[in-house]
Amino acid sequence: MSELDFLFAFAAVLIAGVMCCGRDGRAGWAAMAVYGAMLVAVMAAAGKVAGGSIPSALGFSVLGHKIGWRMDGLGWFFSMLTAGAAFFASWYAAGEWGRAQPGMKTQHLLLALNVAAMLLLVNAGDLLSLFIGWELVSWAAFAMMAQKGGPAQPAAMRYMIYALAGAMAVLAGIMIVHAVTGSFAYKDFAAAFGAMSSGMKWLLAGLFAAGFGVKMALMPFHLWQAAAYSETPGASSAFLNAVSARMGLFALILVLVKVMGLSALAGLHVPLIGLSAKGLLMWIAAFTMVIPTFIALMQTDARMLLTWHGIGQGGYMLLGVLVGTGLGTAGGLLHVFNYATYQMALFLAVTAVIHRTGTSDLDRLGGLITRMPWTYVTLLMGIIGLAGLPPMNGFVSKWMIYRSLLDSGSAFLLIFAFVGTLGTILSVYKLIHNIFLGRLRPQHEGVREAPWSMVAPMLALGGIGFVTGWFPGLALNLTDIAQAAMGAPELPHGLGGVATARGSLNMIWVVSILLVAIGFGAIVFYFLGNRRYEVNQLNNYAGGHFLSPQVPYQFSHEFYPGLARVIGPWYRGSIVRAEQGIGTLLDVSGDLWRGIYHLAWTPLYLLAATVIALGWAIMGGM
Amino acid sequence: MKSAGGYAPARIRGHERNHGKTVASVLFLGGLGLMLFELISAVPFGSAPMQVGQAIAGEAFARTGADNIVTAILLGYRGLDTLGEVTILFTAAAAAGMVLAGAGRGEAQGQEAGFIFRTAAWMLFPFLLVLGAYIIIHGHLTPGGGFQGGAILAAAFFTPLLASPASPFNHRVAILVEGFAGLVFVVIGLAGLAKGAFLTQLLGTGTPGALLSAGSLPVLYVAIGLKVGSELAGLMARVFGEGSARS
Amino acid sequence: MTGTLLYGGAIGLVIIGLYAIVARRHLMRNIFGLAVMESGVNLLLASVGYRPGGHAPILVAGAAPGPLVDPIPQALVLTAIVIGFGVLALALALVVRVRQAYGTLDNRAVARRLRAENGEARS
Amino acid sequence: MSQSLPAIIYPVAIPLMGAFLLPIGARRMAELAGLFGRIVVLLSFSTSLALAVSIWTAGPAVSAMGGFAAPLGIVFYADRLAMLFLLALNVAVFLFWPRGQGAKGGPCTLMLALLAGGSGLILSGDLFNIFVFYEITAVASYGLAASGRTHAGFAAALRFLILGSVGSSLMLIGIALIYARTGTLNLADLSRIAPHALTGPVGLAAFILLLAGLGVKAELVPLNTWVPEVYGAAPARVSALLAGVVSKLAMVVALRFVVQVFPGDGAHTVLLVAGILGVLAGELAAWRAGSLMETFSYSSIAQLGMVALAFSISGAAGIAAGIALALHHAVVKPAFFMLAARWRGPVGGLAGAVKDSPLAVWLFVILSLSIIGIPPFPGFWAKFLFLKAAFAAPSAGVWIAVFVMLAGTVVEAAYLFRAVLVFFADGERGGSTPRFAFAQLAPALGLGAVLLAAMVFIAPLGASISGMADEASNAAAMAARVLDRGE
Amino acid sequence: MRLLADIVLMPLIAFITGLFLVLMYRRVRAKIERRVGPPFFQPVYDIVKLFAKKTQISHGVMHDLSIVLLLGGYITAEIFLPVPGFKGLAEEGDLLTLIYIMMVPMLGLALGVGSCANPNGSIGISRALTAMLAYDVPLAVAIIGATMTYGTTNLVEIVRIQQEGGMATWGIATMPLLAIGGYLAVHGMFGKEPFEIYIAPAEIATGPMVEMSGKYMGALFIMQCFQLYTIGVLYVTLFLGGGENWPLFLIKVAAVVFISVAVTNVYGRYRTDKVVRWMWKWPTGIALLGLALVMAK
Repeated sequence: MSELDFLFAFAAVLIAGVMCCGRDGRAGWAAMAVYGAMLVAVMAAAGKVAGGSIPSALGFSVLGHKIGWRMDGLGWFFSMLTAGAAFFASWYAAGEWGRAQPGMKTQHLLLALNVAAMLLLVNAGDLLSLFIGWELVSWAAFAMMAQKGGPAQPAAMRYMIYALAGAMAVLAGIMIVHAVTGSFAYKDFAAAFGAMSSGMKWLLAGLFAAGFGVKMALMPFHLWQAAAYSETPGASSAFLNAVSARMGLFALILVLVKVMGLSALAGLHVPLIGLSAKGLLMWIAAFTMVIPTFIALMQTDARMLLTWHGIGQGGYMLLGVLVGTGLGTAGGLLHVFNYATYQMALFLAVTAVIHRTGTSDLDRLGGLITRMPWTYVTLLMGIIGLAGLPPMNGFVSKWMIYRSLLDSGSAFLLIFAFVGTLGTILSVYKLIHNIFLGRLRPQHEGVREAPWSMVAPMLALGGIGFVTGWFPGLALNLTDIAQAAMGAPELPHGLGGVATARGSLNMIWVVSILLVAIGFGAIVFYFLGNRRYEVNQLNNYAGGHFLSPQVPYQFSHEFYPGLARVIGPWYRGSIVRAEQGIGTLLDVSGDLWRGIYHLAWTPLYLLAATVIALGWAIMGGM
Repeated sequence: MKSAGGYAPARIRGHERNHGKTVASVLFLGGLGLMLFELISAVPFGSAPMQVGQAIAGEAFARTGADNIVTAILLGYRGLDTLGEVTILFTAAAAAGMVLAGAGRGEAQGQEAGFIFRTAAWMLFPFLLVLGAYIIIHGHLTPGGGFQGGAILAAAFFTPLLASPASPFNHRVAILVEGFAGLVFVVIGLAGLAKGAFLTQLLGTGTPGALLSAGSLPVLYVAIGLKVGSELAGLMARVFGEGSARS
Repeated sequence: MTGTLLYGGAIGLVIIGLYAIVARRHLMRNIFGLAVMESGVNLLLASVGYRPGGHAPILVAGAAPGPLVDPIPQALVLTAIVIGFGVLALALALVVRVRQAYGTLDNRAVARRLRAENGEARS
Repeated sequence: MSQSLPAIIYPVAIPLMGAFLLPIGARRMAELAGLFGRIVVLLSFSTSLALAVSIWTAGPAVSAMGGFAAPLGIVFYADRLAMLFLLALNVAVFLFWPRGQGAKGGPCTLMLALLAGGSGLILSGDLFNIFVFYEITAVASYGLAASGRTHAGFAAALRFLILGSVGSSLMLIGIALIYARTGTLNLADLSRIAPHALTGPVGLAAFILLLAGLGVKAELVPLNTWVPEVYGAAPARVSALLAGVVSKLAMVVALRFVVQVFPGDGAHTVLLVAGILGVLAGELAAWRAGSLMETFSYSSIAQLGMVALAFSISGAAGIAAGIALALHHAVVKPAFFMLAARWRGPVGGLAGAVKDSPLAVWLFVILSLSIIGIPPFPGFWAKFLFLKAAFAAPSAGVWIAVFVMLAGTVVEAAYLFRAVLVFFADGERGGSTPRFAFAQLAPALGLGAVLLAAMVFIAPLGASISGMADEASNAAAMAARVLDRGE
Repeated sequence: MRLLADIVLMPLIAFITGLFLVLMYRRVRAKIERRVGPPFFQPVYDIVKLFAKKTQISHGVMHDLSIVLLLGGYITAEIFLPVPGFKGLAEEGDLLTLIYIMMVPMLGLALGVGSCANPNGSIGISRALTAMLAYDVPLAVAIIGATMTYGTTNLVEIVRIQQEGGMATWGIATMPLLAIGGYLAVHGMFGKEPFEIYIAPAEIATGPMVEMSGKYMGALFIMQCFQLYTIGVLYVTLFLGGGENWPLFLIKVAAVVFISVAVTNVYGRYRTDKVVRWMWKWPTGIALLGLALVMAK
């Protein structure tokens, strides 16, 4: 019974436990404890998995193919992420928020199912078990998204269609590999990939990239994620946002980077433009970084804004991994970890706001800083991480990705990355301003701070973000294991950060100096000059204009009017129209075929078909 | 639209016929005809390789003792086809019976046929019976057999019905005969199992040309004749809608 | 010559029967077409077994009067005829019921009524 | 190694005798008809089981009817594939025996006739004999289609009959062509003569005509316009039986023709095109279907299109995939039909069905997951076999077939889960959707249990299917078994 | 020990130089408007007056924290900015870190103004952030171009590379187009006239500064000193060969600020979207051209 089996056992016990007695209050805390235990088990397995991999007893052979599960470094890293995210989600759900929810038992059950499915996916031993895990994850996520009913259902349906189309592409890819190599093992695929014809390589790379890209919401397939993830109930959607989309990245890394190898991908050249397959994928990642971020800028719902950013951040991770150098891969993987921490904190904070005010519409919130200070602090730490500014961990991974892009000389990709970060800064400020800053709405006068059972996990996540920001070495040790398993070059790093010849980063110094400087600033501010005199939030000077406490005006709608006028025309939604085009095509051809079955007299068609077939046969059509 | 003639076809608005469809069907049919003709004439008329046919023609008499080789094939070599065929008739009759059950009186009772036909019907009855029986019994010697004889028997029972629709037609007896005849056929077949395979010929081959030659074949043909006769009569009576009330 | 006549005739019958089924809207004409078509097919099947100068496959007291025609197609035709008859009888029964149910024998109207009754919502 | 097994006729003879006796008995004790019928079916099932066991152990069985050796007389040839579908037919007929007001004499007789016809169809080794048994099945299914005794039932049955008869006549022309070219009707004999007699356009045309006849029952594209009407109008049990098993029998017979008589790739291309059109037509029409019953009618067209695709791949792998797909569909589709029988009317009206009949809804979900092909379920392994077979011999047509199949699966998942989401929608007026009496749900639950059992025993099931496929794909061995019996 | 001295002295020097730059800015502006201009110590007097005000109105904890974050941010930035004689922590954090540290005070100010709950302030910040997006794009292109040519992002290393060959190896010499594009972006960063939309007294009552009074306003004045100094020194470090010795270094920084100030007084004020369009057309175009040249080599 290896650690992996313990993990699977925990997941199974959890599902059974929630199934039978998920109804009473303590189920939430019990679930949290189990997830905690899972996290500890995964951490304990770190030593063993660093070198080789942990085989699992789970495995069966069917139709002559042996299917097994094995945990290697990469799988370990993503299992750790899943367990961690589930731990915080269940901690959050166990508290008052859970009790206030209608169908809490189903949420716990679906969370447990999702975790189990993800563990099966990330610890897959061969291509077939990878596909099995992949399908289970898609369907568990579908169930989780559709559970709330109402607007969630069309969003979930749209997700399911995308996910299944992706899964079918993956299945086709796997079967082609099987046809060529005769087995599903990764090493056979890796060995045979080199010898394949470039056409076959393109096909396989295309199928796997598209199939896994759908789950990661890469550019052309990104339309489903925002609505689907924001319609899921609070804690589960935090979990989905933090980890579920990264399963796509895991699979991409596993197949494209670890098995096929980046050098092989770089070898494949697009005939017309001088771009290689790797370059093409990097540009897709670049566009996925920028365009969803600027769509997020224009959102008016807090959850939609955050989910659109989730898509954008996915682009960073993929870009980092695809650079291929030790620094880039470490940057990409670290960004996965960092993203999980701050995105989850943000989503839990927004859920707390929804829990208290009942809405997440940015045009109807404002000034909550006076009512919900701790949620404000969490959101602040979250947006600093999301924007990638120094004190938080988001900055470290972004810096590493920029550094690796600079080293590999891809300047234009770096420009896209910069523009993406700038867009993020603008939209996260809009988020925190429209919710917490500005004037408090009259109806939110009575709003109280979120209960401690909700604030505690949020602050803990924020704390993790800060600590790994201050000492990135802690997180880099985790990514080293994944990097080793991925076959990417080793990254020498200290506790503070990375020291390379062409520019180094030591976060210990940066953050310490920042804190010292802020301390110095505080001294200057608080001790020089007279005592401060606090004024009511609504007592403002407006230069004799319309402003008065009776007429509260919160500037939140259309927050960046100038920018909107410039980039407004770019939002033509061409991809949305393409999607609708496919939809109508399906409906029209469906009606056409159904029409045939509604004809009054059908023997004519039988006759026609037979005559055509006979004609073809007689014309010697062997 | 009710016309006195009972089942006169309702007027179909024929005028707005769909010309496009007619042209299409004519074209396709022409194509089909040409192609079929060309296909079938790939084997010039009369020169088809009579591989199995020649072999059977050679040994049929020796093995079955029946003069009429077609009967030998029908009941001997391809006995199962005949069983299948009888089953189809039976199934069709059962299905028609089910479909028409409870159809009620439906249209008006068919009115009496002309006087000449009414009297002739009753006179014809015995002759038809004899002719039918003859054809069934000599199935293995002369052309004809269970099916042809059965049809004549059915006609024998059906003509009086045509003559005077009111006259009763006893469906219960028809179904009884039908069931038992079918059963006889299958039982003989199963009895053949003892001698090797299903439907093996029993009772030897008998003296060539004599009435009692060709072993169990004539028995089978009598069973078929009775079955076909009762089925057809019952079927036509039911379709004619006369005695359906009592079935 | 007789070959083309026979084959041509058989296929002609099939074509006529098919025309009645395909191009006409009156159900009774369709069923007649069916009957004609089946007779055409049977004729085709029977004429396949023709041998020039062949006698009917009836032996006289065990001796064949001369070269025999291929007996198998004749057996097959006999079966096919009875099958055709059975199907036709069922068709007639169904026509009677359809006539009573829908009051018309126009297959287009029947089809429309049928779809309506099947409750296929025109989505 | 093969055995001569005269008893192979019992699966046909027993139901036949039952059919002949039933009307006699039915006149007096109407309700006894149902019971008597079930006993006959049980008897037939047990004999078939015994025969199957002996065939599994001692190899395929050959039995010349009337003692006349192969090329002259009619031969029954039963290998494991035939026995599998025979058992499936028996189980289905028993499971979907007419109940309630439909259980009077008529439908039961037809059911027994259908059983006899189906058994003969799958076991027979003679071309014309297959035609005769096919006609029995056809007439029985016309009658059963009308057994609902509704106006729509009669009209649908009539249109079905006309279409079927046109198909049968074309098939007969095909048989005439084959007989004209080869002079024999025995499949084994044909498989020996075919390579030099039937390879030309005439052979291919003959196959097309045969396929036109079989296609009507096997729901191939241009020939299946009767499907939505008949399945909508016939009683649900009949639709379940027809869609579930009888259509598969026609497909298996088509497979026999392809394997034994027309091994050239012309026939495979025809099946491939029919399959692709079938999947396209089925999935797209189902996407726009109104009621559940209509959706499943089109879905069964699509599934049979997939089976045709599988059979169009020459070699044992294709056949194994085809068998797996057909078997899986035979288990899942009837259950769907039983569910659709209660949930009539547009899907929208079934909101909140999960509150009224949770068991039925969860069964629906499991069946949908399996038919889409989600890994743990057997549906996935069927598709897996198909993809393995397809990619083993990739040609342009096969690529299109794979694409169409995968795209079809996505569309299928879309419309099935569109319905599931409606079921789970929190319909405010609970209690408005029809509830399930246990008797109505029993067959569906039974099939669900079979599905789950198959999920658990997938390994042995997979091995036996591939064994079956190897045996069924070897035409030369079949011919040797039948012809060189040395009697 | 050496590091402790750097940490204390570098911000101090930055503040003092910043005061001179502000003084120079106001003097030049006065001269152009043909008036005498403020006395030498006027900036110091302003700050002392503001800190000495009796009523220091605050709009909540975040308002205070933002000022603290502001000062802390700039002090940290100074420490990472190498000047002749003082290396500070430039080795520990490179150019990219510096750029992001410069964004911390901007975010701090935005949060502070936001918490003042004054719509004018919010509109001001919205315009300020839009302007930041506008000028940061060409700036990013320039910086990327520069790091591409130098091959390193370590500022001390960059200064050493530029000083190797005297004037010929200065950034402006090796990459003229990038230097010009960069300067136009830097001009936007100063937040003066053509790009001063977010202060626009007429429309939004001096935007972010509307609620700032007393020592809050004083802190903003200090920020302005730091801002002028940091941006000037950054540009000098990247493109003008950094400081060989103090007098030359001060002259270069003064020159950078002087040109910008001179240009400022001539223009009116661009609307926000005009700022974005202008910034993304001319400076970005020039910088991209320069980058293309750099990449070509």
